[in-house]
Amino acid sequence: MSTLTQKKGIGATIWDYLTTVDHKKIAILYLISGGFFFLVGGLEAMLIRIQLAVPDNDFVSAGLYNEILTMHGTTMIFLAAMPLLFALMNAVVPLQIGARDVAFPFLNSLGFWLFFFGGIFLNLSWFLDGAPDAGWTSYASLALHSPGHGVDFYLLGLQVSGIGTLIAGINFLVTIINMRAPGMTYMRMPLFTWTTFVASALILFAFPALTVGLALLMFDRLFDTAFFNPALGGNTVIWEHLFWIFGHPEVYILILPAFGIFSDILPVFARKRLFGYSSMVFATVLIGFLGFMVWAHHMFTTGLGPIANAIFAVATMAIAVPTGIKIFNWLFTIWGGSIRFTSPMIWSVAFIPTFVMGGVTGVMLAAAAADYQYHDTYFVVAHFHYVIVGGVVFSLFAGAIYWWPTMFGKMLNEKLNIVTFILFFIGFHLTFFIQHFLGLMGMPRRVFTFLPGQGLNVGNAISTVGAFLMAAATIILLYNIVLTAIKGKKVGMDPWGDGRTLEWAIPSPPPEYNFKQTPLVRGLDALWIEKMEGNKEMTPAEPLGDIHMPNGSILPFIMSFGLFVVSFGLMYREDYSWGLAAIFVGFIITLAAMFLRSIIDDHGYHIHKEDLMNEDKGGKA
Amino acid sequence: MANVEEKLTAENFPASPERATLEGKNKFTGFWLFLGGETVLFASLFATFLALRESTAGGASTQDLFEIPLVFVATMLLLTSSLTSVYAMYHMKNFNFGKMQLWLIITVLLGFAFLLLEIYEFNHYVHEFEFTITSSALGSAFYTLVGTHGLHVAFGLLWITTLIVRNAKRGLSLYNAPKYYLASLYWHFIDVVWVFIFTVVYLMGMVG
Amino acid sequence: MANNHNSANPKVDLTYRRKKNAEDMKHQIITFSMMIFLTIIAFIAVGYDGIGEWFKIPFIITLAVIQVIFQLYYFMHMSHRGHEAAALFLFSGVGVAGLTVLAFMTIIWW
Amino acid sequence: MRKWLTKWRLFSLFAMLTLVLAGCGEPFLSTLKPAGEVADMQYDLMVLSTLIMVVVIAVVTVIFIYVIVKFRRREGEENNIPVQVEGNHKLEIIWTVIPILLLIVLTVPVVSATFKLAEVDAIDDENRKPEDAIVVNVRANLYWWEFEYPDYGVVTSQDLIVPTDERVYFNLIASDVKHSFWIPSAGGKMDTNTENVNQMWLTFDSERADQAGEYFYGKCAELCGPSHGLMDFKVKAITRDEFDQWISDMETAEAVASTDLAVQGEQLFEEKGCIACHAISPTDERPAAARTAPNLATFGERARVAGILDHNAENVRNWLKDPETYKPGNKMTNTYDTLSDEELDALTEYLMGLKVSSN
Ligand code: HEA
Ligand code: HEA
Ligand code: HEC
Ligand code: CUA
Ligand SMILES: [Cu+2]
Repeated sequence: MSTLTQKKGIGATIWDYLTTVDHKKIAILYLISGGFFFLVGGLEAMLIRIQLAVPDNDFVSAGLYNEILTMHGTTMIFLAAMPLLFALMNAVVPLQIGARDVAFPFLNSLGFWLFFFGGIFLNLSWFLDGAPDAGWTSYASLALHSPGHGVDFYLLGLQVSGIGTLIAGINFLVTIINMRAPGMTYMRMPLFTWTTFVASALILFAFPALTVGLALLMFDRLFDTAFFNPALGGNTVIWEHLFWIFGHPEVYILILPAFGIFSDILPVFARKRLFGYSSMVFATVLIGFLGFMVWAHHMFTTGLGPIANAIFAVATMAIAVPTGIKIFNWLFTIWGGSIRFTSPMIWSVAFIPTFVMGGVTGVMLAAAAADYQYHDTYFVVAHFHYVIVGGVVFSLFAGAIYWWPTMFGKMLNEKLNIVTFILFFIGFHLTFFIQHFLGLMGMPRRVFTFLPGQGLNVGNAISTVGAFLMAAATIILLYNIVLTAIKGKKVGMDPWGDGRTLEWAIPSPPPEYNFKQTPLVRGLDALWIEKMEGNKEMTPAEPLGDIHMPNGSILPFIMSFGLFVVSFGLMYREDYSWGLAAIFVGFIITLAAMFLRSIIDDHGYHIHKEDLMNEDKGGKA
Repeated sequence: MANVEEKLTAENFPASPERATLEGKNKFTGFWLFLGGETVLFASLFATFLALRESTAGGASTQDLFEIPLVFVATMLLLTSSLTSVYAMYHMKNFNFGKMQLWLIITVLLGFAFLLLEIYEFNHYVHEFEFTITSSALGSAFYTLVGTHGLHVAFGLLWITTLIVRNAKRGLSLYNAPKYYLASLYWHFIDVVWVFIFTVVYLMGMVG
Repeated sequence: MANNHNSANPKVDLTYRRKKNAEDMKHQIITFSMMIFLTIIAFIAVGYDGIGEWFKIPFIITLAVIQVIFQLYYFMHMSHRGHEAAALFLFSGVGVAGLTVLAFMTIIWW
Repeated sequence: MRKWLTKWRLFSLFAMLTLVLAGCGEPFLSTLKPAGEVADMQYDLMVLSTLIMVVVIAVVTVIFIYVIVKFRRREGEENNIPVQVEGNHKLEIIWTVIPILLLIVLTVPVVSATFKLAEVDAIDDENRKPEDAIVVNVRANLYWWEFEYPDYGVVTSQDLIVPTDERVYFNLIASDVKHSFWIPSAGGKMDTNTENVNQMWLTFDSERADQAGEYFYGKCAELCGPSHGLMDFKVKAITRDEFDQWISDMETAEAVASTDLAVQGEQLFEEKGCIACHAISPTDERPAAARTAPNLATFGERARVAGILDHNAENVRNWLKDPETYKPGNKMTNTYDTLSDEELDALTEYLMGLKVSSN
């Protein structure tokens, strides 16, 4: 069954990926599509910055600018950052807890394909009726007012990919609850697993609010309901609440796994265990918990009244405390350590002060009375790029480089990694630091141009220059990836040398069954413990035996495709005669695939003990 | 699991068949989590309804529309169907496949009756009061909330029916026991939601 | 991995379990009657004109909550072992749900 | 690597200082040049919070630099295994408690300011006298602003006129999609929702208004469509006496076309249907829903054409010829027949003559 070593034709490889339910391959699918969308979103960012480089610019038109801006935010958040995190989670979390796969391999694949088709659907808007143009927040009054089908693409695309995200979230939760190896108690889980767990819980409770919000807005646009139509008693503030009840937890869905990645990398390259492990876990849970009680800080100027504003202001500020705990724990993790500055480590340490700068502006924004000035200005834009780029994107760079061997069995070129870092880091601060001041100096966000004579020219020009540096950095990374794919050397087990957690206890990349024998975990940093006791590998928790594996299936792809068709049907229901038909056909495709799934028994297959023994040295009985 | 295929008898049938295999356990946990998510989904719809419950735009109000007898009958149907599905699970634990199927069929029939009643009700509102999903914000919120519940009922019926038919010939196993169990959990959850619907939407709507 | 066989002596096990299941079922029926009873009270309370709104609404909502607890703990067995994760996540969901409803009832007033 | 990092930090600090010293933005636009009680309050909060944040950043940065310099792996330390410290309760308590204290320092003024800024009861007070507490109804539209003075039955648009050194109260609403009403130097900001009236107040300090120049700039701060970025308005803060004078001018104003060309323009204004949307009397008594375009009674005295273009005949002409180029998606485009050059001249002449001021 050693399919990994076999050479396959291109068709067979594609089919393999279309039908795979293996978490490691799904991770690669997420990485590729998330990476692609990151480039698209980045390209859109570049267009934004070019347009804003000088006052009164007409590089893009006003309407087009709004489309670019909306698609930039939406793509980056939903189609780039989250899927890229999912890529790392899929690649690493099952390994970190010593599992052979996720709890629901089939659903894992379904989650991916739903995300994928949702993302494609959203981006097809560029070629069909124009992209959505109401901002990534798609506030109801403007979204209802927006002509054409742009906003419908947003609503349906996010609905489909949102279901995928929800499925992925549940899958990770169950995996972590039920599939941990013997001895892997909750308080021995690596922090990336912990943060995945909490982020998944946030997904579980936040996405339904988005689902409902999107559905209501879709009904209003496509079926003339009156949720947000004041003339019939509707109320657009409901959308704002629903969006932010989802939207605020969403930003923690992004940042918590990022925190987890850094918490895993820092100890490895400082060769020192994570300082204050239990308070790190506690802080993670607390951030997740508080994350649900602060959403109205995005609505300070909506007119909720001083009582609501004051409560939400105080609740928001409270989040600084657990986050601070994390920051100091990281600092004290590397304090007294023996730090090796590999590129993942450089990204990780650079993250600390950068994120603090973004976080503290968050607390400034939380000061409700002062936020009346900041709100909807470039100060906010600066805040969230500091936390998102300086936190999430840095973590993605760090994590991708760190786990590249786990995913592909090769190391990226360190020199090029460092060039990427330098360019990106400088570019990043150049772009966004100045935006704080632009905001304070009176520049609203989401403007397609600004007028000369308002003191905003220099700042914007600097900001644009910075963006080009980030683009250059990204291109070097792409070059690095290609180079590595062609020329990179294969690596063995524990390529960084100081691995502490279970993903480094098996070959990189791992065989399809991950662990020949489920490992026995004896404490936090399971591999490190064994290393310190002079053991080369983990003690197995079970005798070598047959390994049960799930079968691949094309059904997830088909189900998702069905919903893709439905989306077109819903949108074009009134424009084209085939619209209604598409709704039915799409639903039938999806339902038929679901039906097949439920009536065909799928017991999977087994990899036999003998084959495992033959594979190499063989396991211990 | 190797022992999924083993011949099952009442003796070796486990006490909690739904959680006897790892797959079963995963499904069980996953489904409960899903219900946690559904709670938020319905809460968002309830909250929207509550915010809009007086937005009649000059059309029919909840007091004009709702009548006690209809809601009462619907409630009784659904509550009873919850009990019948408990019976089904009782027989599952006793490894009595036939009775389990029977009680599930009764559950489906009750659920179906509920659904018919709901369709009648909506039809009534539309024709007697010109109260539609587009006539006012209240209408949108009402039909969306109650309709989403109705869709859940419909999906539940489809699910349970599929299970009944698919497994009719081959009996109970550790492979399908979790599926039955989840379907019954789902059915109870639908009932839980209904309890809030009849209280918050109908009864509160009648009070004013 | 997980072992399916619960006891060394299946026969004894079986009679014991049958009895326990039957007892469980009895509780379920009691629960059910309680639920029907609560429902009827709620309907009567609403139909009866003598009491004010200020009382009726909290009252029927309390009844609903009690009834739902019955459903969760008896019909859905949430009191049984192995439901820790289920309870944690369900109640977290209920927490978010409560916050949402509270917000929509208080800060959307116009 | 590390050296370079510290250098970068120095550089950014330096850059920040230069920026601060270079004067932060223009006094008519910048929140850092507050020009009234509200803006002052908010500015003070901004300064206080910035100070706290600078302290936080400084502490983190100092520890950070120390750590990455001191504990880097040097040559010969390849096999060094540092002590595996689990944690330290004392330290953990310190970095939990100190942030809490810092936040309390911040919370108290924030909460008090939040309530202070919400003191708008005066608006609906039955005994309110317009002399002490003036109310302006702001109505935001795609992409123009209407300002109604309900106490005087006067309507104007694009240019907001307010008295200095007293509280000015605002009722805010939008007629189409959500916008947001923001005068950075006077204080911000409140959304104009589509379903309800929001209320706020501002004050304009006379001295600092003078320093700012003739006008403060106002902005729309909520994405509202293609021309959101161009939905500017101007605020003219004048003394109470001047204000009263202006009001009385407005109350009695009547549009008179003085030159022949202007008379011609006046006629065209009716023939071409402009009058259907644009009122030319400040005492427009139609309901808000009927007022679908800026009131032009004071057009000749405006600071800008359509909120953005310099106010001169050339621009008025351009605007009338093709509004779409200047404000994409605006609601005037294509609502009237193409105008010939002569017609444009006449209309321009007429419009530029629309004034109310008596002096
Ligand atoms: C990863 C994403 C991410 C993260 C982690 C955060 C983190 C935080 N955010 Fe941010 N935020 C966004 C993404 C994020 N945000 C986005 C995308 C928007 C805009 C959405 C839109 O409108 O489009 C936004 C907008 C936004 C607003 C609304 C602004 C407005 O529109 O008017 C507010 C207001 O309160 C806010 C606050 C905060 C706070 C208090 C934190 C805190 O969690 C930060 C906590 C961290 C620290 C404070 C630093 C470390 C702490 C210490 C070193 C301890 C000592 C510190 C103190 C005592 C202060 N954010
Ligand atoms: C994960 C989230 C994320 C990320 C990573 C980014 C990354 C960037 N963002 Fe963005 N941004 C948002 C989320 C994000 N942003 C959101 C949510 C909004 C609000 C939207 C709204 O208001 O609705 C926003 C808004 C926003 C604005 C404000 C627009 C406005 O209000 O008018 C600006 C302006 O400078 C900006 C800039 C940038 C830049 C320069 C980057 C850079 O870091 C990007 C760096 C990446 C690259 C430069 C990639 C380079 C790509 C190539 C070189 C292409 C090569 C091509 C091929 C091979 C095909 N972003
Ligand atoms: C459908 C209604 C409509 C008609 C008809 C119309 N306009 Fe307008 N006009 C508007 C709107 C709306 C605006 C505001 C545009 C904006 O700023 O986005 C405007 C703006 C203007 C402005 C700039 C206003 C200012 O305050 O700076 C002038 C001048 C003007 N119109 C003149 C005219 C003339 C002259 C005509 C007739 C030839 C005309 N309008 C016909 C709707 C109309
Ligand atoms: Cu009006 Cu933006
Ligand atoms: Cu937030």
